[in-house]
Amino acid sequence: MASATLYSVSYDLSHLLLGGIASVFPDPLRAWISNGNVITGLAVLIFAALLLAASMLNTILLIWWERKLLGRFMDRRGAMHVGYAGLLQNFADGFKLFRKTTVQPREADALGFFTGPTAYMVTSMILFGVLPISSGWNSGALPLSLLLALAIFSFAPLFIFVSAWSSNNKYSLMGGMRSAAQMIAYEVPLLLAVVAVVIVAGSFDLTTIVYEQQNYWFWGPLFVALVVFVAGMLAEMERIPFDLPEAEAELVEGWNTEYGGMLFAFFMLADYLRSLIGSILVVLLFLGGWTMPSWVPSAATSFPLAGIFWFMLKTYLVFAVFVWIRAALPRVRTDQLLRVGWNRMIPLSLLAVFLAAALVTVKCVPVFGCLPSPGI
Amino acid sequence: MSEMWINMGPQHPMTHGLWNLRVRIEGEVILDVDPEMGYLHRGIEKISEDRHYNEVITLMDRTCYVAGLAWEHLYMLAAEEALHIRPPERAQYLRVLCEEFQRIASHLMWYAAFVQDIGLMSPFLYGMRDRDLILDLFQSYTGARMTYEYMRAGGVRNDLPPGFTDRARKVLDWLLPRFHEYDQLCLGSDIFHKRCDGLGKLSAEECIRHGVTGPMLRSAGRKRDLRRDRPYAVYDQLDFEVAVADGADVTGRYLVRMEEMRQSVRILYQVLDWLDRHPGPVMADQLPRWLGAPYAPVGREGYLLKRNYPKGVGFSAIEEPHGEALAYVVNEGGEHPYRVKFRSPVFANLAASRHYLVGYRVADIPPIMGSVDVCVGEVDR
Amino acid sequence: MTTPASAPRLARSATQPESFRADGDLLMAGQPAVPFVEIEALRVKEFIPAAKEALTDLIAEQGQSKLIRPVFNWAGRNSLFPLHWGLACCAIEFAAAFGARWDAERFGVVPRSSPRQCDLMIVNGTVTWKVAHKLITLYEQMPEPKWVIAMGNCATGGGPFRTAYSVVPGVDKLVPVDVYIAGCPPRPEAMLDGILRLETLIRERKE
Amino acid sequence: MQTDELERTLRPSLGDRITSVEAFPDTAGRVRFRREAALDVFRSVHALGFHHLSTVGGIDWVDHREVFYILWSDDTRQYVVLSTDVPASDAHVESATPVWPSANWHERETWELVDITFDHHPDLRHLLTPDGYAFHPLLRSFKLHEPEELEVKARHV
Repeated sequence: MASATLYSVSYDLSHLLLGGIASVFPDPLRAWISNGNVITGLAVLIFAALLLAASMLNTILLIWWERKLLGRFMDRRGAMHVGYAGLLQNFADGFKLFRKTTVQPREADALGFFTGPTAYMVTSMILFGVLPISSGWNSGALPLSLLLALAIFSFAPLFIFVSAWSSNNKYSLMGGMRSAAQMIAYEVPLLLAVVAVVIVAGSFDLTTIVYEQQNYWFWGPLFVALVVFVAGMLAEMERIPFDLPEAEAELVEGWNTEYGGMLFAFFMLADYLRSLIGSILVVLLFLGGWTMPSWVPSAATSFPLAGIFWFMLKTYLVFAVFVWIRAALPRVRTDQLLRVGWNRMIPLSLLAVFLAAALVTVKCVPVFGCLPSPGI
Repeated sequence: MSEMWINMGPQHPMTHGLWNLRVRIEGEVILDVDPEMGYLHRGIEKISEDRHYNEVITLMDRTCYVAGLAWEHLYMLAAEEALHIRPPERAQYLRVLCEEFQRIASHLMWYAAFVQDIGLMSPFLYGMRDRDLILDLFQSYTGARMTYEYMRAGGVRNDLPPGFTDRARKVLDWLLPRFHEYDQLCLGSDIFHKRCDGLGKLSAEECIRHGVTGPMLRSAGRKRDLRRDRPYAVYDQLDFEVAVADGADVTGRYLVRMEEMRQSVRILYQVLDWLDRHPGPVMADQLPRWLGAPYAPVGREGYLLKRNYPKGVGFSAIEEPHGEALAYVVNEGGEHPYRVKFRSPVFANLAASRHYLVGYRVADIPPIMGSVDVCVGEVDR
Repeated sequence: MTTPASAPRLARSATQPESFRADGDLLMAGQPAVPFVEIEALRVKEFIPAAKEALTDLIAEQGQSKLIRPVFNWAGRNSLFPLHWGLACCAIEFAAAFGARWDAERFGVVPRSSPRQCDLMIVNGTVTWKVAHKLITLYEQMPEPKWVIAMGNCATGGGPFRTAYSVVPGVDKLVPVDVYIAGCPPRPEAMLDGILRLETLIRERKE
Repeated sequence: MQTDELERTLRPSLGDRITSVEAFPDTAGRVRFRREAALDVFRSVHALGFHHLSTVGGIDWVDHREVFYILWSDDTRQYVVLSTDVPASDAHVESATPVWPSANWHERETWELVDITFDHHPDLRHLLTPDGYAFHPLLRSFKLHEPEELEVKARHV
């Protein structure tokens, strides 16, 4: 990569800061401060702050993107009034919700009522720590980053159920139970679809998986896995057609019926964080991450921050597909959803695993080319 | 989960109005339902006894606010019979024009609300968008979008503005292909069929036992349409089919309403042609002066003239967009109607809700109740 | 700020800096202990309300500052979530205002079904005595700050049904109303105008 | 079906339980019956093919009250009106729900608005007015007021 990585930026920043501070202290203290470990520690903190800011900004932008796209699908314009083309609308919403009183229902369980949304939000944020955004732009190059990401991702039903149960509302409770059932049912095919990718890529490391897609992106040969993954992701993100837990027609607002003010903002933000992460995972696993195919002219891939540009473009396009699905499909029913999950999705995902194994055995596919490495 | 009662309403996104569906559920299965009405009971029948005959029209628009012109027509048919007035033919054609346009507008409103109930978001906007075109037409000759006060005892208030029929035809030409698009969005989707097929079953015999009429009855295969069975106004001179479906379920009701809109378009083309060819008066000549219609202010002497006016009873029934609506007007010679009684189709359709809801799931309530097309204004009156 | 009996130690010790003695003789007899010794571990049940209250107060206090207040005002007036419910005829025009032609979402107006997430109650129709107490409950369930728009003649003063036995002659008999919209029913643009007027009102009142 | 035909069909079985069969505009006719024989009349009319009960309503004629039932037959495609008079002091009539279940809500409404009790009704509760509402608005003695009048009255009491 020609450009500076996020690491080096934050490391330099940390070095600069600590160097400045250390210079005023006498020697033993200065030596301790300018120790490499302290600088690295501060660099990680700066990095985390930057990442947090970036993820929040992107999430808010994603909400705007969805509102505008939905508006266009529905023959109207979406937010227009606040900021240019409504860009500031979500900031207004956020500030307003921040100012609102948080009402705690009298019969609600205080512990669950307040920790549920917070934990939901925090677990969604942690995920950004393991996802690479471009080469060198990740916080921890963990060898098992994919597994960790999915593990954290599957925390959510617990917290949703806790907050739904503790708000002591029948609609919330039903929404929470549906949510838990649905997320658990779709966890299995989701993981199996990921297994297909892992078999072909031969690694649990997301960065490695991206670099394994140099010759061809995985969406072609692993199309079945992609379908299963997208369907499972829709269920995990609770978007139409699988948005039963907050099915507006029967369950008022689902599990966040009793939540208002900042806690509701947490839910909203965490939902879209998860949507963003879902889109990012699709890009990383199936659409080649930040890399572009070789026929793309090198001018388009070599400008500064080109990796991040292509990566974000792909992410937003994938999310646009999710919005398109939301605009075009009705909602399914709980039992149908679960039946589809257990009866259709799991066989399909097993098929995807089988196909992946076959691909690794054959190594070369006529249309797509050969695998870069022999796989597992 | 053990049994529990949940209140769906009065503020609930499913209700589309102000009523409360109390549901007893076990898990997600419905064991019993008990609709609780009356949150919008405005005493229209009582206020009507306090108003002059033409003033009741104001209330009729607000009785069913998605089908105001149909209710005006209903009331006018009964009141004219009670007052022994006969409107000219052009006025009757104009009323049929109003009613059929209103039927399309009401069904579009239903479509918009119904698809939202099953989670389909964009067609809500499409339905509202196309409904607005019809409301524009209404606005061009009645002056209002929803509360028209257009009909009068003895005819209608005013004739169509110049160029109306061409504009109306343009709207109809636009609407016909839209119905096809709606069908593609709904019937083309597997999830729609999964959500709607076989839900809310109510056989024709059950429908009749419980007084259910309109698209719900026709979706059970019974071809009852008062426009055809008991033609009022000029429906006997118009050519149309009665839309029926089999299945007696939510999909059936969807099909019936879609087909009804197409038939309404067919009727409207005929009516517009007739109106082009037959100019004429839109108010009856020899109107009793105390009616004050359409322009003359009602003076004190006008009511004195009323004294010797013959008594009468008016009875009318029309096929409203929701079903069979019925009006009963008693004229006892006073300035005001002595008693006005309305029969709302949705009232009876809702009363039977126990028979088409029990046994289904909570998630099925929105599509089923959506397919009933609840208009609370005419239920509570 | 009134603090509950179980949770005030944190707050009280923070307001008594004079008891802090930093001269080394920490634990002499008769001397008050240093404040951080006094702080006991709060139970979660006590901590959450206390922390919540402290935070709310902090936000309210910050909200009064010259820097933050305009931002909150701007946010509050530009993102009014109305309660999604329909009383009568005006509800249809209310829905039409969210349709493709008028698109109230342009102004950040998004209807929410749960009163907890709303800041604006649009009373769109006739209010009867039977629904009156439910309307008041809904109003009370909405968190502060909140506004009410009486849409149409019925909500303003009973409209054509004002003589009826079952109709509340004007919703201002039940809840405080900020903006009245005339019309029976008001056209969608009249409703949007009412919302924009409410925005002006919020800006002028500097709430 | 004409009015005289209706009378010819009904009279032999019901005898003097129906007081008169008269012409009524746009319907097959109006059958007036004695309220003691309500269920017999309902069953006979139901047997004629009038399976669909459109509505039940009441009229307050000050000295007495009238209950009317409007029915529809799919065979003859006609409406028929049944009506009976009940004294205002003792306004009750047998419920039509055993014959036409759809009468349920219509009778509840008539009960609360016109104050006519329906005997053996399965579920005679308030429908449109709030529970415990003590008035019967559709009686002639119930007058409407301007809200200001009510306020003025309340102030002077």
